Parts: sequence; structure tokens; C-alpha cells
Amino acid sequence: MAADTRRESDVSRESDARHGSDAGGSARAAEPRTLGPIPVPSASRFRPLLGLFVPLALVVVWHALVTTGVFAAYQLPPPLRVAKTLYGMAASGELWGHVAITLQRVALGAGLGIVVGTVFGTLTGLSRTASDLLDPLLQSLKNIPSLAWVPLFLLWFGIGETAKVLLISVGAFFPVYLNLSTGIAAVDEELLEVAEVYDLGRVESLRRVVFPAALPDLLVGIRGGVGLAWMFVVAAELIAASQGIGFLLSDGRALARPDIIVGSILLFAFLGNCSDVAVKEVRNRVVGR
Amino acid sequence: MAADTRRESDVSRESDARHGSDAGGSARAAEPRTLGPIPVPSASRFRPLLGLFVPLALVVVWHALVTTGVFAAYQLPPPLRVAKTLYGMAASGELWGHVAITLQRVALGAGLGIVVGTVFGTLTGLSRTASDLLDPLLQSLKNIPSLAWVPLFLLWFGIGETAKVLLISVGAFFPVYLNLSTGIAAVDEELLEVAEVYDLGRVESLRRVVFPAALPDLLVGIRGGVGLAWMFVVAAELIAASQGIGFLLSDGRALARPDIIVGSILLFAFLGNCSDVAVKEVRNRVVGR
Amino acid sequence: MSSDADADVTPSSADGVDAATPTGEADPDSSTADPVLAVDDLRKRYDDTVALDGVDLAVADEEFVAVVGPSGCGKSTLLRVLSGLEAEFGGRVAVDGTDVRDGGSDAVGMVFQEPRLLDWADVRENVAVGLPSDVDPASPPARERVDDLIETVGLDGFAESRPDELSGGMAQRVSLARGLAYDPSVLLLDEPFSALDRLTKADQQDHLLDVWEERGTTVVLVTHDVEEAVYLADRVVVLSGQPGTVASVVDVDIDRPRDRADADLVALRREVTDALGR
Amino acid sequence: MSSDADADVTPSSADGVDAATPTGEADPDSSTADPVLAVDDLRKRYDDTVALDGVDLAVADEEFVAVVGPSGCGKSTLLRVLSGLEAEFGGRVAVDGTDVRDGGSDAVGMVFQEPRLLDWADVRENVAVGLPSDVDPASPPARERVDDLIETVGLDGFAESRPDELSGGMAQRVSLARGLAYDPSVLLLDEPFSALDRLTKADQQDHLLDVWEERGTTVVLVTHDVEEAVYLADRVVVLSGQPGTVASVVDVDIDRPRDRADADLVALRREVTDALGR
Amino acid sequence: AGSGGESGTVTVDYAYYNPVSLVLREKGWLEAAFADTGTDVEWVLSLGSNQANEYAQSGAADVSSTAGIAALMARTNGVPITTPYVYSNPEWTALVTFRETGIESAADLEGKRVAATRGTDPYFFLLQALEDAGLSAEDVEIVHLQHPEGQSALIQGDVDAWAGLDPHMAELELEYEGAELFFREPRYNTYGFLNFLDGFLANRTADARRVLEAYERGREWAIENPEATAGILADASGMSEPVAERVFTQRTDLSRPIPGEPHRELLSNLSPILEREDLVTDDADPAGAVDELIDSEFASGVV
Ligand SMILES: Nc1ncnc2c1ncn2[C@@H]1O[C@H](COP(=O)(O)OP(=O)(O)OP(=O)(O)O)[C@@H](O)[C@H]1O
Ligand SMILES: Nc1ncnc2c1ncn2[C@@H]1O[C@H](COP(=O)(O)OP(=O)(O)OP(=O)(O)O)[C@@H](O)[C@H]1O
Ligand SMILES: [Mg+2]
Ligand SMILES: [Mg+2]
Repeated sequence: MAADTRRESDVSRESDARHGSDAGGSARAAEPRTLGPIPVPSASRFRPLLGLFVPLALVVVWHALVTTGVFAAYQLPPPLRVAKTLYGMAASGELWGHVAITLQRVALGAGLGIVVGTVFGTLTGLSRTASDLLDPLLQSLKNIPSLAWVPLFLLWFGIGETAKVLLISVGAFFPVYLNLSTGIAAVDEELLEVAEVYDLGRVESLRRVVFPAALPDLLVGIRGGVGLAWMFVVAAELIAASQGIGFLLSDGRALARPDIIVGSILLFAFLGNCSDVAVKEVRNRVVGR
Repeated sequence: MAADTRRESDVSRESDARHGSDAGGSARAAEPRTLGPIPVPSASRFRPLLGLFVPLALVVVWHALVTTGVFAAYQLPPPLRVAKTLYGMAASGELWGHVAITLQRVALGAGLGIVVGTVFGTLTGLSRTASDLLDPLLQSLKNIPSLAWVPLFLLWFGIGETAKVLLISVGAFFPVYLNLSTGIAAVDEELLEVAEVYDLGRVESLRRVVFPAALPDLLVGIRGGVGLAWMFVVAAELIAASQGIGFLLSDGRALARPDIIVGSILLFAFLGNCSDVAVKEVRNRVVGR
Repeated sequence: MSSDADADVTPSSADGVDAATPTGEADPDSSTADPVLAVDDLRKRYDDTVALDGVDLAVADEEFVAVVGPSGCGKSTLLRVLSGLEAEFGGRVAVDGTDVRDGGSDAVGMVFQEPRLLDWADVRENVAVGLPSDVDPASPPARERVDDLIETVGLDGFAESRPDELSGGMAQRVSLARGLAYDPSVLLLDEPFSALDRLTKADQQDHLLDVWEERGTTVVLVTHDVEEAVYLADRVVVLSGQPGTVASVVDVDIDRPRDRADADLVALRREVTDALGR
Repeated sequence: MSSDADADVTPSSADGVDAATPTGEADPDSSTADPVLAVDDLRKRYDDTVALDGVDLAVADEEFVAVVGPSGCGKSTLLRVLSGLEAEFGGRVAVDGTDVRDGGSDAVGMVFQEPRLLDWADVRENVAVGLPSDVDPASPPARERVDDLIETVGLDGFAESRPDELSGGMAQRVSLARGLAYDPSVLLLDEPFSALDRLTKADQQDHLLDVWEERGTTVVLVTHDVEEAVYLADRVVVLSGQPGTVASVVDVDIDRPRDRADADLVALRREVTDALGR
Repeated sequence: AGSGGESGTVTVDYAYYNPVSLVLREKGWLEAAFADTGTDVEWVLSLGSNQANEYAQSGAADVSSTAGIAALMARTNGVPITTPYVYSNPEWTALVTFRETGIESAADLEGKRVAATRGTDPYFFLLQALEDAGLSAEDVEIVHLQHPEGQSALIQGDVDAWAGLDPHMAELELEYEGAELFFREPRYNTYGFLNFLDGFLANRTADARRVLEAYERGREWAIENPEATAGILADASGMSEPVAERVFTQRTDLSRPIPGEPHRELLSNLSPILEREDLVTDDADPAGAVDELIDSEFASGVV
């Protein structure tokens, strides 16, 4: 029913603060449907844990698939084997080097990509001419796979960190650009008219009207961009890397070590999720509405 | 000035129809600023050509860089050499096989990814519970690089077309999912209330309110998804392919043939741009508001 | 009223002296049958803003009630609660005997204070949103009904326009037409004529009266226009401002059709205005 | 008027018999100096809708002009043209002698028909948007001015509220405060009091008069409330509906402060109403 | 997927580094060998040993071509493959530099940057060369690059030397002035191993034999027609004729197809390096895996 649709979606948008005060409100009303002054442990407190449910279920399935022999251990190592490999690397300290350098590359690359994407997105979102000039080119470049860039970046930027960070930033650039440019072009005309009538000036219009209005789009773009930064890491770490999770993955493939392959995939997933939570956290700070 | 900001952005949003009628309006008014009944050739007719300007300039720079020896021809073949290689492959008919099979894979993969992304995006956009259950997992998977999937897909789906198409669909899935889920969760509460008050029912609310309202987000997601589908092609065509542009690229790298590498990059860019234009075209049809 | 108001709410019943307890007592109609709308000690707060505090109201079947009160006193909030859009509140609110918290009733339609049109749809589609769910909007009778409504609100010729091509008052009339299309047994109207000029407004008021009489709709109309309130309603409920409580209820016992210049009406108008004055 | 109207436009000057040619002739003030707002044979169409057709209007410095007319007749369009928001139209429109097409004037402020608030900003920030661009919104005097304005429109205590926490009338008042913060020499107001109850409306009207007198602002006010128009304005311009043409201009030669119940005012009210009546 | 005995296809890889496979494909001799059985032949292209190993690991390829050391790594890590046949004995790797770097021997590499692809033959070749010169991997800076990228890094001067691989190496030699193979040692190349999935070998012995017979036919033809084979190689891979000729006619030896003592010895010598370099799991036993991997019996009936 429509009512259900709304209820659920409604709930998903209410901030915790609102939830809390609503509950307080009905408790004060002391009407029959309220359970008195005892605070009902809110289900929302356990909600974050729900997210663990599906992954855990997948691990169980994975374990079952290996132990029942659907996949042989040399094809897909059992979860414990992967955990042991990761633990071994962690204990020897080797893991942290890989994680640290990859995090650094992703952070720098994503940061750069986001900044440049924001600039270009703003430009093309605001100006029809800039959009006509740049958008077709950028839309074409968008579709070039990370691996295709590798030889060119090697040629242009050599084998150092620069090449890696720049390659990652290429990945992060496009979602930011695409979302922001579209978002800015879609900012409510009525609000732009307000900015014009009150002579806010170009910079102030951007700061007070355009960016806040396009912020949700920018944030989706940033989440997508950080995701792509992680995707580009493998290609970047094919450029003369001897450390990093992407290197680990390539190495695992070269050495036919499925435990390392799966371990690095898990690292990607885990760190990717962490970075996503971090981006959401930043968003909540920024939006803090 | 703010006025400029608005003017430019204003122009970029006006449909051609509106443009035309405005011109008509002032022509009828026959005021001094109008140039009489002679239709002024609209600058907007040449706007699509603007997009060619930057790429052409880049080709010129590229040619200059090679001929002046900044890059040696064995590192970066001159444009003509690449054109000749592509022409040679086209003339022998070989090129079309590569292009056709890649187009087919991208179309199938992107189509599948978009459909599944739409379903999951709708689900998590509407239901808090679904979002809590699935979103963390999907956000983690989002960051797993295409190359990392290759060994797993090989294991799960073998070396056939299925594995390739599915891998591409993984790429296309995430932007669609991310944008739509965020877009749906951001649909104006006021309109959802309208749907509730008029008892539209779940399906009708989706069809008449939620989807149209989230359509711009879905379309950005689809554009991003098609872009990622192109990016995933290379990884997909590392799975036992002997045809396709991604294969061409890997083959060119394995054989150290920079002309083939650059040629396949250009193919990616060109076809990617075509697919983007196609997506925009579809959007204009769909939105056609 | 507001007898068990929360401590942080200033008691505001001071000038509500002449207020009859509105629940099925003052009004002769409503005492004859179970009220269609029964609001009992309704309290509603948003975070630290108390919007409504101890509101009692009973509206009988086929009754036409107008609600007036200062800006921000909770009129829209009252309608939102009645239509089942608010999940959290204190007190009891029932429509046709069913608690609104149990899903709300399909029988209630609402015209919002803002037009809330679908940007991407034309006027015809927007009005069709209001059609009851068992009506296929593509069927010829449905289309005819929609076009009739568009004509009734004075928008013939604009059926294919988009909301951004309409003036403020035109958008408001589309929203009104959408509400009428729903043809609910209880119609809640939130300042539906506020953006209309005198003549258009008078036309729409009379049309609303026609619908009300023909279809036997129960109507709750929020308005700032006291003349409108007394001209249309059987009863005018005056809310006092922030937090909203019922300050007074004015019965309009004048036969229809009424004359806008009728002396009794003018007197009642003064009475409502006085009740509104602080 | 509308002498060179397009062929597809029905001539509608039938009942505009008493309309003096408004351009700097009927009004004694406007003949003394160059008009601040000069509208000359303004024609504006949207696709196939003709919104305005041959409108002439001159507003003198420090004059208060009210514009009334049926819904959809082009009142908002007229204000949009005056504020420089419309790039395409026929005829000549100048503010302070400068053609509005040449960028529009910074001296013109506008309160839109819809509140158009920034969702993500609180009331204080929204009002601060209106501050002139040479004022730093963070400076103490600016903050004080904003808080004063918030109090003036009756929203003290809501400075930190977001637009979605406000009632319709409260949002409208925020929008009004924003317009006042701009302190322009020409203020265009599009039905700024339509969502307010009688008392709040009267307060805000009087406050607007104070501002107008103190600051020497030129005001053009669009309204549906004829009482409001004659109470506030030096001159009431009546537009006839679709396409909008000037049907009549009613001068209000009554000294201020005016009494709302003044017999002369009531007579003028009737005159405007008659001019509006088809 | 293709490994089960019930499957009606045999999946065999082909690779630019396995010229006989290209001959078989060109001539259709494998298809001919299976023509009377109703079994389909499916070819997959391996761009490198690691890809070939992935196909074997996933069970997708019944027969795959790798370098010997790559086969040993896969076997050590549990991939059930056995090598009954050596498709070539090539000298496909060497250490390369440009004359102007002044590097003349492996000993000169101390403190220098050397590009190599981990886990591949050139990498082990480099390690053995360093060991010869009394150096260890720590004494040089090994820059991990894929083969073609190693080549261009050398050309650009990003690295001082490169553990090269054909055909990139041959191309460099032929086309760029001053390129030098300063350390060559055919014995340190680890052969081309044709690996069969254990299940395929055990359950579809007849099919496996047919594959080997076809390979024998191809090998003999290639030995007799070196120019034509080089031409096939050039056609398939797009390398220039001179490069293909140098790769095949000068650096590929097809004479000893049965794996035996020299192969065991070489791999056994390398197994400590595998452990030292952490290329296998701690509990793995590469030395033991050598015997599991190499099967000298199976092919003896065919050759
Ligand atoms: N979503 C909300 N969050 C917080 N406060 C709210 C919210 N909605 C309304 N309020 C507050 O509740 C009070 C009543 O609002 P309501 O919209 O019901 O007023 P109203 O009587 O309809 O006023 P108006 O005549 O101006 O439309 C106001 O003080 C308003 O600030
Ligand atoms: N952007 C637009 N595109 C097309 N038509 C428009 C547009 N804006 C206004 N119109 C049309 O122009 C006419 C005048 O509109 P306008 O908003 O000026 O009316 P108004 O006098 O302000 O009416 P109201 O009192 O209802 O606000 C209307 O018929 C409207 O449909
Ligand atoms: Mg309200
Ligand atoms: Mg208007």
C-alpha cells in the first residue's frame, strides 16, 4: 500500500534526533499506545549491525562451498585460510606497509580527482560554452579503462609515485565531474533568480546557493569517485610498485596464490567500506542540516 | 556578476523549442533590437561542433610532440601511424569483429547492470531495512577493482561469454545503484505526501511520482554505469577473449605495439562518446517533458 | 481544553471564554450522529515547538467547518494529523471511527497549502493524480471528468501546460482540481483560495459549495479570509495562536444560498474577527 | 492602450473607459520628474500564451503603486520584467533610465510570489541573503539588522529554524524580511501578505508603510486584496485578464495615516472592484 | 568447467611464446586429431604464464602453456597440473641495457634499478644472475613492471637495466640502437612447460594422448620449416618478420620435448629461491612439488 511506501521511506529520512524527540513526545502524552516511561530500546540502535548480516551469511556460504567440495581449496581457499594468510602478513608487519601505501595513494589521488572534478564540474555546469567545449572530450575519456592509461602514464610521468597518484585521480575525477556538472545544471531556476535579484555576485551565488543546492549530487559523485579511485589502484600499482594492495593482488595472480587474491579482495572491500563511511561522515559534518 | 552566472546557466537549460519561440516573440514585437523577419542563424547550431575543437587541438599537439621528438615514435606513435593501423584493420575487416563483439558485450553487460542496479537502487531507496541490510555490502563491493574480479569470475562462470557480460554488468551496476538509491531517498517528501493522501498505491506512486522525480539521478547513474561498463571491458576481455577492443589493448601491450594500444584507446574514447550520446538521446526521448 | 497541557506550555485559554466544548455539543448536526472527524485532546509538538495543545473537535457527517487562526498556530498541522500524515502526536484522532494512526482513511482527501504539483507532468496528469485509485486515468470517462474539473477551475486551454508555465493562482487551482477529482467523503482544504483574485475566488467558493451539497462531502476548510469562512461554513473554529488551542467556535446558522452582504453574515464576521483579535 | 496588439489577441479595453493614459500624465507625482520605472508598450509572450499585451506604466520616485488583476493576467510577469529576470519581451522597460535588458539594476529588489527560501539554510541565513552585497553578513551590525527584521515580521524565536519547520505564512514572512533586508530603492512585492491572517497582515502592511516612508522606497505591490491595495497605495493599477492590459488606474488621493474604515477608501475600494469586475 | 570427463570439449591454450601451438592452430591439426571422436577443440589465448595458470586453476583449460617456474609455483600452490611435455627450450630471457649505461655484467648491477616482472621467468633469471655475481636481490632495486612496460621504462631511462623477455627483447635489439643483451645464460631459462590438468590426464588419457600427438606433429613440422614457423608466429602476433625470425630460429630449441633430469635439476635449484623470496606459502614444499609436476613417462609413448 502507498501508506507503507511512505512510512518506510519516511523513516529512512528521519534523523536520529527527530526520532528521539518524537518518542519523547508520545511518551509524554501518556496515551494507551505508549509503553509508559520505560524507554523502549530503539531498534534503530541495532540497525548498523544489520549490515553485517549479509556478509556473514556470505562467508558461511563460502565456507560451505569449499568444505563440500564445490570449489576446491586451490581454487577458492576456505575463509580460515585467507584469514590465516592475512593474519600472517599482519603479524609480520608486511600488511601494514601495503595498506598504508595504498591508502596514501588513494587519498592523494581521490583528493586530487575530487578537486579537479569539482572545478570542471562547476565550470561546465555553469557555462554552456565550457560545457560544449569540454564535455564531449571528457565524456570520451571517461570510458577509457584504467589499464589503457597505464602505458601512457608511464610514458608521460615515469615510474614514480606521481604516475600512480595521477592515474588514481583520473578514476576519481569522472564521477565527481559528471554528478556535479549535472547537479549544478539542475539547480532550481527559482533559487538562481533569487541570487540574481539580490545581486549576490558570482562567488557568493556559488557559495550560498549553487553549491549547497548541488551538494547532494557532489556527494554522490564523491562517493562514486572514491570507489573508482579504489578501482584504479590496481592499474596504478602495476606501475613499478612493490607495495600496495593492488600489487598484492597482481602478485597473487602471478604466483597463483588464491589466498592472497581473495585476501586482497577482502582488503579492498573492507577499506572501500571504511572510506565510504568516512565520506558519509564528512558529508554529515558538512551538511549537518 | 551574478547576472552573468544566471544568464549563462539559464541558456544552458533552455530547450531548443523555447529558444525558438523566444526569438519568434521578439521578432513579432518588431522592436529596434530585432533584426526583422530574417532568421539570424542561431549560434547554437554550431555548438555541437565546439566539442570537436579541443580533441582536434590535442591531436595537433600530439603530432607536434612526436615530430619535434619530445616523445619518440616508438613510445608514442604519431597520429598518422595510428590512423594507418586502424585503417589497415578496418580494411581487412578485422576491426569490425573486435568492435562488434565489444559493443555486444557492453550492451548486454550495461543493460543487465542497469536493470539490476535499478531494482536494488529502488529497493534500498525506498526501504530503510533493505538499505541497512544491503547497502554496506554493496558499498564494499563497489570498491573492488575489475581486475580483482577476473579470477573469481573465471572460477564461477568459466571462460565463456557469460563471465564477460556479467563482469561488465558488475561495473555498470554500481553507479546506477548509488545514484538511484540516493535519488529516491531524496525525492521531495511533499510529493510523497501527495501520493499518500491520494492513495496512489505502491506501484502507482513509484510510476507516477518516485521514478519521475528520481529520473535525473537515474540518468546520471546510467551515464556513469555505461562509462564503467566500458572500463570493465578490458578486464572482461582478459577472460579468454580473442576478440574485442579490450583484447586488442591487452594484446597490444603484450606485444609492445604502441600503435595498437593508442588505436584501441581511441576506439574506447570514440565508442564511449557514441554510447554517451545514445544515452543522452534516450534520455531526451524519455524525459521529453 | 488543554487541561493536561505540558508544563512548558503557557496555558492560553484566557480568551477562549465563550468557547463551547466543541465535541458534539454546540452543533445540533453533530449531536445527532457519530462524528466523522473526532479530535480529542490533540497535542502535537515538533522538537521544542508545540504546534497544537489540547485541541478538541468533532465534525459531523456532511458538515462544513472552517478553521481560522493566526499564522503559525497549527492549522495546517491539524489537517495533516486528520489526513494521517503525522504519525506521532498525543491524544486521539479518529476518522469515521478509525484511529488515524491505524493507516489513515482512504476517504480523506486534502488540498495542501502549497500547490505541490508534479513538475514533470502537465495539468491534466496532475489533476488525474487525484482520481480515485479504482479509476483508470486513461479511460474516456476519467479524462472527461479531469477536463471538466480543469474547466471548472477556469483553466481550460491550459490542460497541456506544465506547472512552471502557470501563474501562482493557476497552480493553486490545479491543486484544487486534483483534490476535487479525488471526490473524498472528507475533504480537507488548506487555504485553497489564498492566491486568487476576488472574482475567481468567489466562483471557486460557489463551486465548492455545489460539490459539497451534491456529493454530501464533509469539509474542513482552513482560511485566513473571515468573510470566506462565514459565507461557506456551518461552523467556524477559531484557533488561538502558538500553541494552537480552540479559542472559540462560531456557529453560522444561516440558510443557504447565502448573500455575501447579508447583515447577519456581517455580524458573524465581526464576531469571528473579534475572537481572532488578541 | 494595446493599440498595436497582435491580431490573435482579443481587444480588451472595453470597460477601461475611465483609464487615464498611465504614462506620466494621470498622476501628479509622476509628472514632476522622470519616472523611476518606465514601462512602454510592454508585450510578453510565452510560447503561445500572451501574458502581457501593450502595457504602459510609469512609476515616479518614492511612489507606492498597487497592481491588481485576475489570476493569470500577467502581474508576476510584469514584476519579473521590471526586475530584469526576463530577457525577451517587446517594448521598452527602463529602471532609473536604464533599459532592464542591459543587465537590470541593482537598485531593484523583489519579493517573489512563492517564498523561494534556501532549504538548507536557517531563517537568519535566508534573511541575510537579502543583505546588500557590500554588507558582510557576519558583521555584528548586519546580524543585528537581520535579527531586527526577523522580529519585525513576527518570527522571533524562529531565527534558527529551517524552512521546512515553518508554516506557510511564516515562510512568506521570511521571504518578506529578505526583501526588506535588501533595502532597495525600488521594491517589487508579489502578493507578499497572501498567506497571512488579518492581524498579522495589518501589522506587516503598516510596517511596509513605515519602511516606505522612512527610506523613500519606490514600491510596486501586486495583490488580490483590494482593501490592501487602496489602503497602501498612491495609485492602483487594474489589469484586465489574459492577455494583461491596463484596464484602469485608480488614484488614491487620501492623506496618510489612513483609516482602514475611511468612507473615501471604501468608495475607492468599490471603484477598483468595479474595474476588476468583468 | 572444461575438465570433467563427461565434457565433449577439450580446451587448449595457445600463446605467442609457444610457437608450436600457433602452428597447430594455423594448420588445424588438433581439430584433425579429434575429428573422429566428436570432441570439440576450444582454443584460449594466454597472454602470459599467469593467465595460463589462471585458466588451469579455474579448470577452464585442460592444457596450458607456461614457463617451467610458473608451472612449479602453481603446482606448489595446489593447482593440480602435471607436465608431461616440454613445448620448447627457449632462450627467451636475458638481461638488457643500453650501451651508454656502462653496465657490462651482472656484477655491475649493484645499486642499480632493474625492471622485472615478479613471478616470471625473467625475474628468476635475474635472481640467478645476481646469485652468480655474488649479489642478492637486496643489492639492486628491482622495479616491478609488466614486460612491455619494463621495455619502455628502459628506453626512457627510468631503469638502468631490464630482465627482458622475447619478443620485446628481440624487438629492442633490432630496432633500437645501442640495446645490449649483457648477460645471457640459456641454462637459466626455465623451459616451456605444457601443463595438463591432473583430472584430464587421469580420466581422459586418450584425449591427452591425442593432444600430445598433435603437438609432436607440429613440433616436427616446425623443426623442418623454421622460416614458415617464424612467418606463422609473425602473422599471429603481429611482430615484424625479423623479430619473429630471431625469436624462433635463433632462440628456440624444440629438440627435447620430454621433461627429464635437466628440468628437475633446474627447478630443484630454484625452489630455495621460491622460499627465500616468499613466493609460496610457508607450509608449501616446492622441492617436493617438482616431482609431482614433472611426468617423464606419459609422453614417452608418443614421442
Ligand atoms: N516539520 C516541522 N518541524 C518543526 N516545526 C514545525 C513543522 N511544521 C510546523 N512546525 C511549526 O508548527 C507550528 C504550526 O505550523 P502550521 O504549519 O500548522 O501553522 P499554520 O497554522 O498552518 O500557519 P499558516 O497560516 O502560516 O500556514 C509553527 O510554529 C511551525 O513553526
Ligand atoms: N514560464 C512560463 N512559460 C509559459 N507561460 C507562462 C510562464 N510564466 C507565466 N506564464 C503564463 O503567463 C500568464 C501570466 O502569468 P503570471 O504569473 O504573470 O500571472 P499572475 O498575474 O501573476 O497570476 P497570479 O495572480 O495567479 O499569480 C499565465 O497565463 C501563465 O500561464
Ligand atoms: Mg498553514
Ligand atoms: Mg503571480
